[in-house]
Amino acid sequence: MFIINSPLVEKSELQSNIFLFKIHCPEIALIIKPGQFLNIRVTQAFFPLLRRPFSVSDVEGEYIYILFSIFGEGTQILADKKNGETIDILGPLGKGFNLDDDYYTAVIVAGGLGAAPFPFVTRKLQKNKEIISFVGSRTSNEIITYGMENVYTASDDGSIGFKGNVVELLKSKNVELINKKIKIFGCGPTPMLKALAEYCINNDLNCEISTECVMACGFGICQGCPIESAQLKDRFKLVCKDGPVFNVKNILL
Amino acid sequence: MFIINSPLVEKSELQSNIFLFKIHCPEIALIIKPGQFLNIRVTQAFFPLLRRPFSVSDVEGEYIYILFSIFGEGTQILADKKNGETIDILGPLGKGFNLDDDYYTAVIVAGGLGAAPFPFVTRKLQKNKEIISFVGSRTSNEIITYGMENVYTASDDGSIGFKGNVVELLKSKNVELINKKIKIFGCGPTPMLKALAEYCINNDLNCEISTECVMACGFGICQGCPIESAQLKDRFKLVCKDGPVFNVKNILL
Amino acid sequence: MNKIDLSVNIGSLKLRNPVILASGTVGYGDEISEFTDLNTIGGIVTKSLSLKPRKGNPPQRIVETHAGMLNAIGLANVGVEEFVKSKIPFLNTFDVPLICNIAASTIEEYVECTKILTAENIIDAFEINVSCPNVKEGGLEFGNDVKAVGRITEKVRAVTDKLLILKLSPNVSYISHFAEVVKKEGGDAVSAINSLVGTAFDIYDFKPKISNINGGLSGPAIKPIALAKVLEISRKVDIPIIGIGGIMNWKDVIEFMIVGASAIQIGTLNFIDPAAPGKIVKELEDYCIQVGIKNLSEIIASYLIE
Amino acid sequence: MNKIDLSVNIGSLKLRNPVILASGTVGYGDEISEFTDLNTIGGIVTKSLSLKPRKGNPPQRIVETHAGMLNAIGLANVGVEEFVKSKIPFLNTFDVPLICNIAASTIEEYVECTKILTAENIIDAFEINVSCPNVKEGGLEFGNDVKAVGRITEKVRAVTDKLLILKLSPNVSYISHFAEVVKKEGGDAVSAINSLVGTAFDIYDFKPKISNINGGLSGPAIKPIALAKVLEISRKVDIPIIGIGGIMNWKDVIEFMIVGASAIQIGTLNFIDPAAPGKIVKELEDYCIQVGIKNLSEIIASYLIE
Ligand SMILES: Cc1cc2nc3c(=O)[nH]c(=O)nc-3n(C[C@H](O)[C@H](O)[C@H](O)COP(=O)(O)OP(=O)(O)OC[C@H]3O[C@@H](n4cnc5c(N)ncnc54)[C@H](O)[C@@H]3O)c2cc1C
Ligand SMILES: Cc1cc2nc3c(=O)[nH]c(=O)nc-3n(C[C@H](O)[C@H](O)[C@H](O)COP(=O)(O)OP(=O)(O)OC[C@H]3O[C@@H](n4cnc5c(N)ncnc54)[C@H](O)[C@@H]3O)c2cc1C
Ligand SMILES: Cc1cc2nc3c(=O)[nH]c(=O)nc-3n(C[C@H](O)[C@H](O)[C@H](O)COP(=O)(O)O)c2cc1C
Ligand SMILES: Cc1cc2nc3c(=O)[nH]c(=O)nc-3n(C[C@H](O)[C@H](O)[C@H](O)COP(=O)(O)O)c2cc1C
Ligand code: FES
Ligand code: FES
Repeated sequence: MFIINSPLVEKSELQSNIFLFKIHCPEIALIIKPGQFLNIRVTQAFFPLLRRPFSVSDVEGEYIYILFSIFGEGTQILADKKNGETIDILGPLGKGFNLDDDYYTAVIVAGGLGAAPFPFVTRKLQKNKEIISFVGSRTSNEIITYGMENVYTASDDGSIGFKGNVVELLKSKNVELINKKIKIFGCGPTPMLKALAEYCINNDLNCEISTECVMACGFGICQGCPIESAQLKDRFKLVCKDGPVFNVKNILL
Repeated sequence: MFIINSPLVEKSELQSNIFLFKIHCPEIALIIKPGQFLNIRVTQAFFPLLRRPFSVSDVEGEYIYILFSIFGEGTQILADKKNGETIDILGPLGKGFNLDDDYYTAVIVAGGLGAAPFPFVTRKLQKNKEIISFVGSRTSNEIITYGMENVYTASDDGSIGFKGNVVELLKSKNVELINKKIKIFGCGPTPMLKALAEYCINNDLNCEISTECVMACGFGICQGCPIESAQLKDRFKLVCKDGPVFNVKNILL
Repeated sequence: MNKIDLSVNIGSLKLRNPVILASGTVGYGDEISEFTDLNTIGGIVTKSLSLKPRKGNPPQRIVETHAGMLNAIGLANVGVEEFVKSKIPFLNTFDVPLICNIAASTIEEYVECTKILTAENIIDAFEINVSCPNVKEGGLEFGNDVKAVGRITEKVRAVTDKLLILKLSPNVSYISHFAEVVKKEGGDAVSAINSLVGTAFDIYDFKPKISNINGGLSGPAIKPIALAKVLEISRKVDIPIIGIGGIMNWKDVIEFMIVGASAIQIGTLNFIDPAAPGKIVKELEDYCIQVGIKNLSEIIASYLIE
Repeated sequence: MNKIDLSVNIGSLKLRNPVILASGTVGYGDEISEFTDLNTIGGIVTKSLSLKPRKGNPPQRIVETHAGMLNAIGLANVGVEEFVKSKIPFLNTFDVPLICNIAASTIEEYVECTKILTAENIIDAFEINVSCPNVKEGGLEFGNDVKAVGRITEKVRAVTDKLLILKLSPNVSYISHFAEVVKKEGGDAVSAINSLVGTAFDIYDFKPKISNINGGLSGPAIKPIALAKVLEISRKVDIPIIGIGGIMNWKDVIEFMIVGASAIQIGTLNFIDPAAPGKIVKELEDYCIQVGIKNLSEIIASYLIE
């Protein structure tokens, strides 16, 4: 874990309200794994007070990327940063995706901003695995396919791709997947993750999801981010330390 | 009184840590008088919470000027504004200098940032009065003579002009002033104003000073800015409403 | 567009909307009326009055803190007589419920002030300030003592038929005990909260930053505390509550109403944006449209707690 | 350069400097030790322990507020037994005063925990938490009741010779009454303050943002309140005080010491900058040089009040 002030070297707005930041941060770039995250202090004043967690979206040499949208005050301040300004990063944090499992086809399931960690996942898997990506959102202009491969889309309003949510899209492709040795990697809003987890457990599919929780510290000292364990009834797991990525069999959403 | 978002049209750093902002604000420019002030909200977030008071430094047509230095968080945020950004101004506030009195020579006495209101005073008096300006500071590079006329300087360390404070400088020029019909206009840190007031009262000199006080509202609703009245023992005057400019005979510092 | 009804009741007093200006943060209405049309807001509470004029504390009276401010004005005010003579005529030019706030050093003084002012028709309600943190006599001596608050309520109740509101101190463990006694002694409503006791010191001269040493903390910093106090009263005592503490926008107003406030007061915000109260009234209407309610009063104490 | 002495005493316990890490904000020291060298700070207070492990409250446990945060962790902890087995060995690798914080639901449980832990040589002091706002039993039931605090002090005192610190609730009118009783019953010091009761609600679903409804407010928002509480104790009771509440930098540390704190604890700041405690220690030295004092302890209770 490091706390580093790293320069923003390239800021781009991928699409309306979707920002991609390229940050020069060799210390973290060299060791961070897909699915891990960073806790960013958007201002040195104490307003807002707490850091904001962001998945590492991609890594290229000494550079790390984050992908985010303006949601509230913290992300607004972040989006206002200019090239050359430094970003106060605490990371790498948490446990990422286990990409090394025994499978041939990686199935990515991303809802909305849940697309954020998958460019890095895709980059890592590209050479060794087949990748199928399912990406969903409310409407067409919110679909994020940046850095992904072999993409099928879904939108709630049907303005692009499959009409419905991304888990329904996944289910509709069941026949195509049934004979493959797959592992599913999911990220998105909690209701989507719930539906995905249920589907995977019922169908005995190997699936890891990246969960979200309001955090104070991001590295295990505040106990602020509990998530119910499927096995242990007498204690919670911590999203920031034991996760954010969990096998769906190990947690209760 | 107005609350207006007005664009910063020209930002300059007059000298190290002395900023001059030219703001397009016709509503206030047309009515504000020398010695009146503005209460500026440096951010729409509530950090810092309160507005910050600044003297109107000058007025040119539809433009108003403020002159300030970075002191704490509020002035730091203000100094970081860029041309084109708007500034949230509440004003004009308070009672300014009475320039219309019966005198021939205006004697300006400014300590440090107390120089701020005098470019506007000078502009207004230029045509009708003789002006002599005494300007003091700790050291040479903190002397502000911007927009002033006929300037004598003093510095605590003697690095420029008279060695000593500006009130001592004024006293040293007593012989030159003694036969003139003068009115003194003072602004600066409270210890300097105290010395000035004492000197003027003892020598029966007509003198108005612009005082400072921590303010919450700046327009009379919080009662946060009391100053002892020389006449009324049972109540305070308010710096923001009854001042910030007072005749030295009317207050006790 | 459907007509939205923003009106709320505090006991027998009907307000056109829940947005009231808080005592000590709008003087007697003069200056703020240049920014917010008093005819559009729910009510105004005037600066705490004492029987005789009070000079208040010497400077420095104000310190800014993180997301808050400390004040130790010390109840500087013109006194009851001058208020009637010079302030009431101005307030009379507006169509706005007038709540007169009274602060005193003795129970007798509370009674005396109320007696005199109750004769003024324009006054709709009294808000009895038993919780000023910045005075040596009265203030928290009363506000933190449940028996004293009971006695003050009883004695003041005896001399006025107008709506009687007690403004409670947050510097107590269980504010609902105080609301309980107010109800029992015939008070009509409570205001919660006044500012919290706080201080700040200069690290180079070792002196308090405000002359009174302690001041009252107000502003967004205290909002979570104020909300918890209002909720506590709402869950324990059946009495109308006026919510106060760190309200900075319409969302905060809604949050206070959800936890139990029938109306709210805006304090510190007036210093930063004296036009805000008027804007907030409009935004409350937008909220009602957005969530599909016709009467804003429906959300009072609408909290869902398992 | 002159050698500056940053050491301070809390009763019989000598700390190399006044910067202590607060309970519940550093777990058992593992993670924070990656950022702040525990061998350089004044002390560490471990997460509140109860006799048996506690699961704590379900999510959501955290809400950010203006310049503050609410938490309702609900004293999730590993329990005394596991602490001794797996946490003490790690802490033993550092040269840092270890203050063990205990929270319980009954007086007997406080006594039992203390009894077990007092056998551990590495523990230098106990901090008895009678002020957790986030649990149904114990917590503020005790912390807001001066008799209960007295009884707990007395009973725990009877079973340990180690330094005994009571961590006081700020949710009371006069915190000095509590410090008084701690002193009377043989307590060695008090910590002030724990977090303040607060809440936050969602304005669209009408539910509390944290599952426990109320949470504890911490962070810079509460600093003025904490300072006033420390000052109150310092002026009224002759007992060492550990100041806590919203400390964000070295200036805040000095301010707390000026109003009477012999040492201080850093809480919420650890979440934002876990390297800060180490930096602050260095900056305290700079302050001493700047103002020309050799022993930082000179500034304890150096407030100048007329
Ligand atoms: C492990 C993890 C990875 C994330 N990765 C990304 C990412 O790659 N891209 C992206 O756009 N967003 C991501 N998020 C969500 C992101 O952290 C929030 O959008 C952000 O914190 C919002 O801050 P704000 O100040 O704009 O919003 P506000 O609403 O003002 O924030 C208020 C508080 O709520 C918290 N909060 C708000 N939304 C969320 C959320 N969804 N999850 C957790 N806490 C939240 C904030 O951290 C803050 O404490 C991630 C969240 C987590 C937990
Ligand atoms: C009537 C009036 C006119 C002024 N005109 C000018 C001017 O033209 N140019 C200029 O540079 N400065 C001027 N000042 C001082 C200026 O307001 C302060 O420098 C500024 O408020 C500092 O804010 P900050 O956030 O940078 O400092 P901080 O120290 O962070 O401010 C903390 C608090 O203290 C208050 N404060 C700090 N210094 C002063 C001060 N000297 N007077 C009053 N309140 C203070 C702030 O307003 C704020 O509430 C004037 C002050 C007054 C009262
Ligand atoms: C400068 C100032 C003066 C105040 N004066 C009074 C007063 O005279 N009487 C009173 O009952 N409350 C007074 N208050 C308290 C406010 O009415 C209000 O209860 C408190 O500020 C909390 O609300 P806020 O956070 O919205 O400001 C004062 C508050 C401030 C900031
Ligand atoms: C997330 C969190 C957990 C806490 N847990 C405990 C605890 O277990 N025991 C305790 O005595 N205090 C606990 N506290 C209170 C802190 O020790 C401290 O008293 C309080 O946060 C005020 O200090 P701060 O403003 O510096 O955070 C906790 C505070 C926070 C924010
Ligand atoms: S966010 Fe602090 S422990 Fe997980
Ligand atoms: S600053 Fe509010 S009355 Fe003067």
